Amino acid sequence: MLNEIIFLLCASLTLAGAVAAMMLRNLVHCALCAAGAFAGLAALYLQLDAQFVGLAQLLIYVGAIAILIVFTIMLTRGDEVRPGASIASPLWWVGLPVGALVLACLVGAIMASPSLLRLPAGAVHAPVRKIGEALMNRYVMPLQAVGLLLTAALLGAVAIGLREPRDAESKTQ
Amino acid sequence: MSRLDQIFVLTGHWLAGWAPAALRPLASAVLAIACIMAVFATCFALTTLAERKLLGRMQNRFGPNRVGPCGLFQPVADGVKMLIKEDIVPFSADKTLHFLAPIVLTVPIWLAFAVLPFGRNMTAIDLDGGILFFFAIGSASELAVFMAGWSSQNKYSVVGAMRAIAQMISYEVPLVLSTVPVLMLAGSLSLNDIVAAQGTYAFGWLARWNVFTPWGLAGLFLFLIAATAESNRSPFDLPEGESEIIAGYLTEYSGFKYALFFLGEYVGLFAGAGLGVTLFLGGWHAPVKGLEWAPSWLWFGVKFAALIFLFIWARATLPRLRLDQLLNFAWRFMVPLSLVNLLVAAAWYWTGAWPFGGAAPIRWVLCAGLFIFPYHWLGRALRGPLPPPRKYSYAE
Amino acid sequence: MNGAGIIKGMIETARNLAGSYHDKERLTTVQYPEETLPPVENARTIPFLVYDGGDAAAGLRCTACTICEKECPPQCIYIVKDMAKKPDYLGKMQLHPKVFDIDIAVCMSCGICVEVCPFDAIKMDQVFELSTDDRFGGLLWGIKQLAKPNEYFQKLHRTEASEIDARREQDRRKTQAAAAAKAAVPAPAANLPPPANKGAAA
Amino acid sequence: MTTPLANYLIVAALLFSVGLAGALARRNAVLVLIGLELMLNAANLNFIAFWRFGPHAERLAGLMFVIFSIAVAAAEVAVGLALVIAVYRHRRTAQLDRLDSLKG
Repeated sequence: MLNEIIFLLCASLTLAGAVAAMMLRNLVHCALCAAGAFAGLAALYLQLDAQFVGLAQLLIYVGAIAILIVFTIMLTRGDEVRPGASIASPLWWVGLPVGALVLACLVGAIMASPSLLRLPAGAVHAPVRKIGEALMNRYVMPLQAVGLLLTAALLGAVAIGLREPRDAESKTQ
Repeated sequence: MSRLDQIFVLTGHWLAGWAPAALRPLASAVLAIACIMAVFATCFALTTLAERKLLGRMQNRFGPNRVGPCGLFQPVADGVKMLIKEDIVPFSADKTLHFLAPIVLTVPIWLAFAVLPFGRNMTAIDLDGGILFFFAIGSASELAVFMAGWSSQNKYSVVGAMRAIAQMISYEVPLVLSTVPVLMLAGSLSLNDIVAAQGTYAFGWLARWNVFTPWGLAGLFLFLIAATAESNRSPFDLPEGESEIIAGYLTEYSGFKYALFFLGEYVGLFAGAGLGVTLFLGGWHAPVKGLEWAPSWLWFGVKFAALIFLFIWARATLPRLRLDQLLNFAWRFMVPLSLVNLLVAAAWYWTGAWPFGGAAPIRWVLCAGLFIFPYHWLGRALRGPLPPPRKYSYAE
Repeated sequence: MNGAGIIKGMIETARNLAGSYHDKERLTTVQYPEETLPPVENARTIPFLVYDGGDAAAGLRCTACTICEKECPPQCIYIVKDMAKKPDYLGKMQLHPKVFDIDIAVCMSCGICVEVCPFDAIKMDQVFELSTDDRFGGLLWGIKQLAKPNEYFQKLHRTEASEIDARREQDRRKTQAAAAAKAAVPAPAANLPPPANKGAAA
Repeated sequence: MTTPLANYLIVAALLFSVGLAGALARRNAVLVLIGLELMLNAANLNFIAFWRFGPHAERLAGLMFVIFSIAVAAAEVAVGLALVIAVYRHRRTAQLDRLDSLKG
């Protein structure tokens, strides 16, 4: 009972945040609502006994990605949507049906499989130590790859975001 | 000894025992929450007073000494003043966010206390990933600061918020990195395990606190500097630099909301100090063997107070940094040094297995040297070449 | 070594912290209501009226000449003359004020009244705790509040008061000597009577 | 634990469709990125739910996938937002429908 209430709360926070993030006019509001959706997802993970992942989600999504998005929004101001102008892309009428179609397919598939209505077997314990050991043994190659990817992404982001030299800038303008 | 040591735990059990069996976990949770909030709110009140008195004395003035004996009721007077002030919301402000920001800032910071071990068996929730929880919860404050600054629709607020976020993100890296050696050597993310790992004695009398190792000492200072910056305190208080940007993201806040921000700042500082005590200063363990008779929570309190004193002392002494100095310091000094500290911790770990006796001092010196050289050269590089002698054109 | 300056600074503040508790010299703050700084001789706030002797009504030096009233830039002085004359310190019959009011809310402490007074009757006071809850009556001072004895003047502006007292004593002696010479032309000058304001002359 | 697996899957499906519809329908590049993030998160929720309800929870496969997915998402956002800023610097806009030229 309590569990279901918590699930409903987290799920509604997540979905409301996601819908608001995609619908609101003000970009900063969108970013903050997305942060709310990420936090709700973290709560869902925690409710599913995935403590490490839930906390990592909170740390990375709310603490880093949301901030990054907010920073980008602040840095790309100046082309605010004029009041009255559309916030949707010209092809929005394609996007919505596609979304609805995907939703229908997924929900149909979920509803069609009765085995998915089952309850979990028992308590699951995923201590940090076990996760660490798994990362260092079985998943060590993916871990290295992710490390490489993050380094590359860091360098790439810096290289892209770096202000170009003066002459190059004047040439492009 | 154990009776006094466990007095809060036993009292808590006894009080929760009055509740019906079904509600007992809830009752003990509420008790723990009430205790933590009461203790740290009192601590907040006393710290504001102690800070002002100490700042005064360190600058050769009296601090507040008018309200009550020795100014002891000054926090009450301040609180009453804050509460009865008019709560002004700017006309063009984003009302919802303006209202939400102090709440979003304050609530997670209180949550961070849930995982700190305040004494033997005195952890509210012994989370498996306690320190991860601590940092995850703490990361919400950056968004809150942004909300406060942006919703005020005031350029000083936005500038202050942007400064604060840049600073908090930059210093979060060394903050987390400086704790990693501790986690590595304790082999756990749980704060209880980390405290337990510091509970034995070296040479039969000296506690094995992390601060007594080279990487622990360096880590403590890196951690304290990063925590100071993280909680926007002097000398890193330039998000609120009055002389440049009024009060930063607090400009448009008054009354109770301002008090909440103020509270959040101090409680964040307490959480940082508590974590510092837990990670580096042995948590609630006594420093030497003969002193275990004192209750564990008292040891925690003493170390906690010492760290708070250190923060106040630094605030009284050091002038505010410039923004570029601040960020250079974070990225060109703190981050490399905390990475070096990881290496030092690894070296310490490997030299721990040295076979010959009397290796401890050699090991210490070796690891300290491993840290000191990068420290020296990074500091040199940060300082850059000396500026040329100043030329006076008009003052001959 | 990096950070040496920080440690030096920290030691300095720690010394201040310890020093401020045993070395009172370090604390420059004067805790005002309990302790006050000794008044500076040249300090001035609002004017007061000087009187000689023990009785304010009899010894008031003011002769209601109204020069100060006319000169006062913010015009905060209000004088009504009392036509009944009485002798001044030289025995000369002079007018004296029936009403002498100063609106101390308006007074701007310029001291022009003091400069223009030919009788040394109005001088600058050093009181400053003048706040009151009655902003009309409480800030309009009459003779009762304004009149202060010469001893008080002596205490405030020692140098100036002594000069003035010496001059007045000299004047008085001169007048008395002249009067005595006139009155007792046949008889030689007798012993002078003791000066009226002995304390002031000291 | 009384909530059945299907509930989590439906939440994830809703989240995915919201993200997809948003990514397709909004003009602003940052919001498209947010939509992508929501879709990734929906997939993560599925992984966690299947891990939790699956028969071999002790093998941690679902958890591991989510951990790597979060790391990859962080990298993606960093590069994506840097791209948005770079584009904005050239074209003074982050509205995707106005970025219709191949020339820089």
